[in-house]
Amino acid sequence: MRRGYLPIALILVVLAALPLVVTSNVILNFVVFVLIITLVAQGWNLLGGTGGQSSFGHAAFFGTGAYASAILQTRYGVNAWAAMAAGVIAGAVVGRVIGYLAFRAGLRGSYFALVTLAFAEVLRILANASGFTNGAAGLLLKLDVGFWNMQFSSRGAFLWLALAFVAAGLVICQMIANSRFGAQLVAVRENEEAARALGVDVLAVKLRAITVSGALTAAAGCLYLQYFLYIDANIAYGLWISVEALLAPMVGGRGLVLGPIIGAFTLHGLGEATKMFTGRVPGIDLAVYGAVLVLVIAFAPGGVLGLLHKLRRGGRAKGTGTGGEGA
Amino acid sequence: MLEVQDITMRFGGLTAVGGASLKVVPGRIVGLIGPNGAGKTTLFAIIAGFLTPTAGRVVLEGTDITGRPAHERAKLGIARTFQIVQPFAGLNVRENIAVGAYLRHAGAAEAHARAEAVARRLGLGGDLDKPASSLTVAGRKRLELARALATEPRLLLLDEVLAGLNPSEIRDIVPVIRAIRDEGITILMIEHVMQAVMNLCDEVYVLAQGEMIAEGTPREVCVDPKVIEAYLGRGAAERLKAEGARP
Amino acid sequence: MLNGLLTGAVYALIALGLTLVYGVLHIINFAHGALLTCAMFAVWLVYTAFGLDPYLAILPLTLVFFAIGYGVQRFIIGPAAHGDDGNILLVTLGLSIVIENVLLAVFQSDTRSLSTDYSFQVVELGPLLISQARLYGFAGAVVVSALLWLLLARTDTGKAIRAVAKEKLGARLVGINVAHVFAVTFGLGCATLAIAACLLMPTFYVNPRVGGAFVLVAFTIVVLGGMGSITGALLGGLFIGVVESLCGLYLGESLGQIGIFLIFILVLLFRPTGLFGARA
Amino acid sequence: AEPPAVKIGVLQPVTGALAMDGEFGRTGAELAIADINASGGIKSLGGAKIEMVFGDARSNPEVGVQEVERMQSEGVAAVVGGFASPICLATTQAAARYDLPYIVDVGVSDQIISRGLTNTFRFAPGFSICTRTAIDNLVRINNAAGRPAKTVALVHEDGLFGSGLAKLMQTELPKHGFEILETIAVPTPSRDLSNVVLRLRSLRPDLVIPSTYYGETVLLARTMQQQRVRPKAVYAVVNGAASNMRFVKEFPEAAENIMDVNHWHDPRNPKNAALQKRVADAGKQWNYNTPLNYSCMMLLADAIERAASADRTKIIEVLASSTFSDHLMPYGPTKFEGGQNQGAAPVSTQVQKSQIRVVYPESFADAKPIFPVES
Amino acid sequence: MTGGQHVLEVEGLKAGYGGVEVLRGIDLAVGPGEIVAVLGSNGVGKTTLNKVLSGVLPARAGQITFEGRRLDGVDAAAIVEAGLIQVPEGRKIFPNLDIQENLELGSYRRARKNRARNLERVYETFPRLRERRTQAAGTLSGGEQQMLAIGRGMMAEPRLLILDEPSLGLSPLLVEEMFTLIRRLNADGMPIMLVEQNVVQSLEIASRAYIVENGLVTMSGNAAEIAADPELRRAYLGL
Ligand SMILES: Nc1ncnc2c1ncn2[C@@H]1O[C@H](COP(=O)(O)OP(=O)(O)OP(=O)(O)O)[C@@H](O)[C@H]1O
Ligand SMILES: Nc1ncnc2c1ncn2[C@@H]1O[C@H](COP(=O)(O)OP(=O)(O)OP(=O)(O)O)[C@@H](O)[C@H]1O
Ligand SMILES: CC(C)C[C@H](N)C(=O)O
Ligand SMILES: [Mg+2]
Ligand SMILES: [Mg+2]
Repeated sequence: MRRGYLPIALILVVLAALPLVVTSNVILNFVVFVLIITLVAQGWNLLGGTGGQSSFGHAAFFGTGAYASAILQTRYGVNAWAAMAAGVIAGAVVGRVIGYLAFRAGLRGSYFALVTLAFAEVLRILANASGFTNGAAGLLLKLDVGFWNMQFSSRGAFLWLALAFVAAGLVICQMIANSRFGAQLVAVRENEEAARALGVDVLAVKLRAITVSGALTAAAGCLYLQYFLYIDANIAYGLWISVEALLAPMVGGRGLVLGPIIGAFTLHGLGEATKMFTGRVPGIDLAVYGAVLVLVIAFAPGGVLGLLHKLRRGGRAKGTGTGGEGA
Repeated sequence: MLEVQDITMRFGGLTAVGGASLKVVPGRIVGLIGPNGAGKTTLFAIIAGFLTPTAGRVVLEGTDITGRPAHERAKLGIARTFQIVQPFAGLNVRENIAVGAYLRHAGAAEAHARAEAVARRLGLGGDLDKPASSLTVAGRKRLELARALATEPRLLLLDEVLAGLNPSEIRDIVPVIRAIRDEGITILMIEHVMQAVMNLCDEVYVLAQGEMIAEGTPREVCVDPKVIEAYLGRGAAERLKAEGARP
Repeated sequence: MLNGLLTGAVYALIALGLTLVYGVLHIINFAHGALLTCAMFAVWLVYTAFGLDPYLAILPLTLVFFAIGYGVQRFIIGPAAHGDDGNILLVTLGLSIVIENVLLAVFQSDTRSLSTDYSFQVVELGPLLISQARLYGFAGAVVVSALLWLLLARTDTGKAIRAVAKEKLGARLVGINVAHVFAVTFGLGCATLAIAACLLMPTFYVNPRVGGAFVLVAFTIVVLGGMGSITGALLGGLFIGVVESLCGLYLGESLGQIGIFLIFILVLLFRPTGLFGARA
Repeated sequence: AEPPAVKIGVLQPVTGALAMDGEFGRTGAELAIADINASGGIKSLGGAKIEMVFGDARSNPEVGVQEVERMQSEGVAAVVGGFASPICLATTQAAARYDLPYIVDVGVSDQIISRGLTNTFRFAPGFSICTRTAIDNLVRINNAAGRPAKTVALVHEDGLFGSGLAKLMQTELPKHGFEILETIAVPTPSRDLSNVVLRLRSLRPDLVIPSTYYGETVLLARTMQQQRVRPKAVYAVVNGAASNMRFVKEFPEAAENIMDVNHWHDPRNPKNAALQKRVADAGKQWNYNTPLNYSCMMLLADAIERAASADRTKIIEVLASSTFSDHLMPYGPTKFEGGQNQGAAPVSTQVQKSQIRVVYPESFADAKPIFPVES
Repeated sequence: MTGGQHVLEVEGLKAGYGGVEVLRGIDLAVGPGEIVAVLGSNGVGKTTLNKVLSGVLPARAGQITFEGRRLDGVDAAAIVEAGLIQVPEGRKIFPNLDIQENLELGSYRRARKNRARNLERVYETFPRLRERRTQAAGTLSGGEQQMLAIGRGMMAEPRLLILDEPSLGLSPLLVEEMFTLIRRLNADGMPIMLVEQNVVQSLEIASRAYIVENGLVTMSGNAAEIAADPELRRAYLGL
């Protein structure tokens, strides 16, 4: 069963062709950034969307990936690619540790969300204060373009790199979705008690999910570092990235493999679009953006993918909402 | 097969189960009946590993499994259904059952094939692609049973799976349960539908206020005055006697 | 220590509204901080425009913010979210972006504060100088929690609020208008924010992003206190206030923030339903 | 025909956490462009007007980079602004890909100019100049008053500037006979500083050195007033509020006599008074960012004028050798070395009778320092 | 029964979920003082009918008249106010509230004045509930929850009580008591619409019955007659 790979391939081909047809660095830069966000969001989606363990602290993984890679490069002269691999592993480890503590204590729902947030905040404060991470001054990578340094003179090349990671993320997530692990993860999301009764080792499943999730998100942190060459505690461990991480899948379609990428492009596309209206008064464009976001949710409650799905089936019968009625 | 020894379960000050014991012989269908709030569901939760008893032991085929987590017990072959059904509401029927099937089949294709087979057997074949949340109460009960069965258990704990079915539907499902037993799966069932208990069970335990007040064949138990007083009531006892008189 | 209690009281006040909304809507209300900012601007505005003293503004602003909250939930969040928790989160996030940036557009980005004659007054307690405004804040928090607690425990509306949190269909079947109850809850949440803003403004400042400073800590309090628990929020607020103050003392103000989060993590790891966790 | 306008990118964070500062900066740049155009544009280009391409960095580096890309695509000849160090670090590098000249206004991190980016010029003093000046000025002022201050408490924001400053002060001040009683880092935003003030009350330092942003300074000053903590001087360094008129107006009592080492305009330059009036007339606030960005824009216009071209390499060349002196700041003529304007330095200001006065160095001062403050 | 005297009258009622039409034109009526049993296999739409009657699911066509007043399209709160009270399938009690609070909310919109009296009446009917007055409803056993759900319905002094499978999960003794209770409530003049799987006992106490199949009423009439119908005995009693 090769379920779900066709749309993935289509999207990847379109994005990969972009640098060949588009010369505008505005667009390429935009796409690179959105791809990085997509990768963060993919990490979140596996745990929060598929597994139902909504984290509010994915910055912990993003930042760990970025910091680990940056420290290895600046302090120990490690090659960028190797540093990235280490960053990804560090993200996975932090994921596992946080997961072990939180899940073993049986934290769920908002309790879990806020504990992850607390972990991210602790890491942020530590990174901001510790000499090892160069404190508040942050870490700056030497600008030294070259393949071995994972720095590219063309935006297009970096786009391909980021795309390769997103592609890997998509394939991993799709493989999980089609597997036993995926089914068990969804079961845990839907009803832990029932899952346990069916022999699902709930703790183990959650731990696996948070580990992979941490690794994916950490990879995004490494990409961010390689692209902007600078991180500090507020960038790497800041609340903003935790919010980006959950926003994209929720707008795109929670728990769906394509949710993060669709959501990230929708959100940031909207952001760019509203900027075009910008009057002289600062804030108006963002206010419009916020309002549009609310409208999008009002009209696409199941995320963009949910809406597409509904439109495709649309016409057959008008649905009668039974809003709010629990099952 | 299963031995429950002197189980006590307290919730705060309330003793839900107080020193109850029972024994399930392999290959049998054993009934567990008793008034509402007697502690039957609580006892099931203890056997399946969802609650840790305040005192007592659960022994499966000679090994003490009291401290084992629920998922390990499932692996060992204990499957339970929930009285208040617990479907994976966001998934369809096929996916619901597949979660159970995955316990012994790692591959997606096999697990799904297995799930479909179980579904058909329980009359859910036509609902495979329906979301579980759209099933009726009876449909959900069947789904509970299907999921449990998909784990290929050796001991099946059924908590009121017949509740909510009308007599003819009960008549339809009774042979299914019997067939499950005939495959070699031992069954322990909680049930208030007495016709079914009479029809199905080889042996019945009666729990009242957390204690076992009677055990024996269905027929013996039904005439036990203690049981009539605590559980059956005069009317039901009469009815059963009347029905029992018929072949 | 004492100081921590006084600060904690204000946190508690902000957390109260949050815990209420959180307990019923089960969701992290991202707009809470933005609404607090709104309320603080309102206090500033009525003071500078009409010279209305912040303490006198409590009553009118509470009513106004109840109405605002009611309307926001009834006509924006409710319809837009379709009853889905994830969507509520997104809608409140969208709202917070709107509110913050509209405030930015209207009031511009600079920080404003107001200075009343009692802003600097203190009560002398031996060697201690205790700010009067902060004492009022403390009293306010205690009174508001008591009132809210009574409301939830004793009135039908309060019971309806709690009922709706867990069983919507059942609620509709006893004749509870779920959308209305949600809106009332949200309105109450906003009303407590208005009170918090009135009690804060004599000693604090306001700019379009100021609410953000309190939100995170309010969330930790809500969770520590047990979601939806009024007494939990009050005690949690005081507890966090003290923790913050002690950690600030020993670790320094900046690193001291770690204390809050570490305590938070530790408490949850050992008592997953929160420090003052209500019934499971 | 009208010669084609020269487009200049102005990058400021006017939304998000740094919105207040971004707005100050934007005002300055806009006024400068208005003045340049009103006085006939770039004469060597036949009176070409300057057209502003504004970019809101939204207080974060990623958006800043995206805005620089947009500016590039719109064909700007140079970029002015940045404000915060993280934004400057990311955006100067993005601009460097296109050899796009970039004049940094504030961005204090020394890393901004130490990376060898040839397109990057910082007009204002960076971290090391600011801190060195702060220490020098303090020592001099204290010596001049007969060394009344011996003990010091540092209260600093926990970011790049505050933490760096604190570290430096801890090694430098003792060499000059000061004793540091306590170093307190505070987060931005802080909700409450009474703990800090209580600590100060029990330590009784001669000097309190706060290096914090606006909100925290407001809290600190208010709480100190309330708790009756009255040190011999409050000697702020690159403080967000101590040289901000709104603060002085809203809390005249708490603000009185606070000193600050900060970017500030040259009070002796009459153009400033005029500019300040225009800002006030427009209903806007005045802060150091305003004259600073005004000056940066003027510096750039001068470079374009002299290059007689909107060509980037030429502008960069000319900027590198610029000796521009027609600015509003208390600096000499510009002299860039490795991208840093060597003539730039902060000055010491003090709030006196609800006015912000420059009190040191004498060459720019319009008042004498009140030190120590009588209490 | 003749038209005008009906407490509840349903004509041509259609409703469903999404693309599926579950009720395809239901006609039925409940007269004053009646117990009307609504029977049918699983999934034919009995619960759906109740949801529409209570206003929690919109009707797509047809009319509902309750005590002379049109109730289709009216919101759930107004229906409760009118006195049409449902004890839903699956109990739907408030798990986080204690027993007493659950009962009190039963009179949220109706009969609030008589709350104390009605509370006493419920406790008398179900002494078990009195014992556990302050236990959180969510921790009650299945049967205890069912008692609570009925008690909550009684608190509103229904003008018509709809019971959706009230005997579900009750011990035979309690089922017996339940039917006795239904009869007693009815004896006080309360009309009751009873949806049940327990066909035998339902028909014993009902005055009339409807058989629903496939979203339509396929048989209706006097309970005794229906009970004797061979077709029905085969289909629903398994005899
Ligand atoms: N978590 C709990 N906390 C407090 N009391 C509990 C809890 N769980 C169960 N009980 C109580 O324990 C007793 C036994 O409950 P249990 O669910 O086992 O009964 P049961 O025999 O299955 O009844 P039924 O036939 O009605 O389902 C009940 O009185 C119930 O209220
Ligand atoms: N929320 C829902 N969404 C979609 N379909 C639903 C939903 N609820 C019920 N259905 C479908 O509507 C049909 C009728 O269901 P309903 O619950 O009314 O049956 P019922 O007669 O009450 O059955 P039971 O005796 O099992 O309670 C069923 O086929 C069911 O699958
Ligand atoms: C002290 C502040 C004005 C420094 C500024 N935030 C920067 O990083 O450049
Ligand atoms: Mg039970
Ligand atoms: Mg039903």
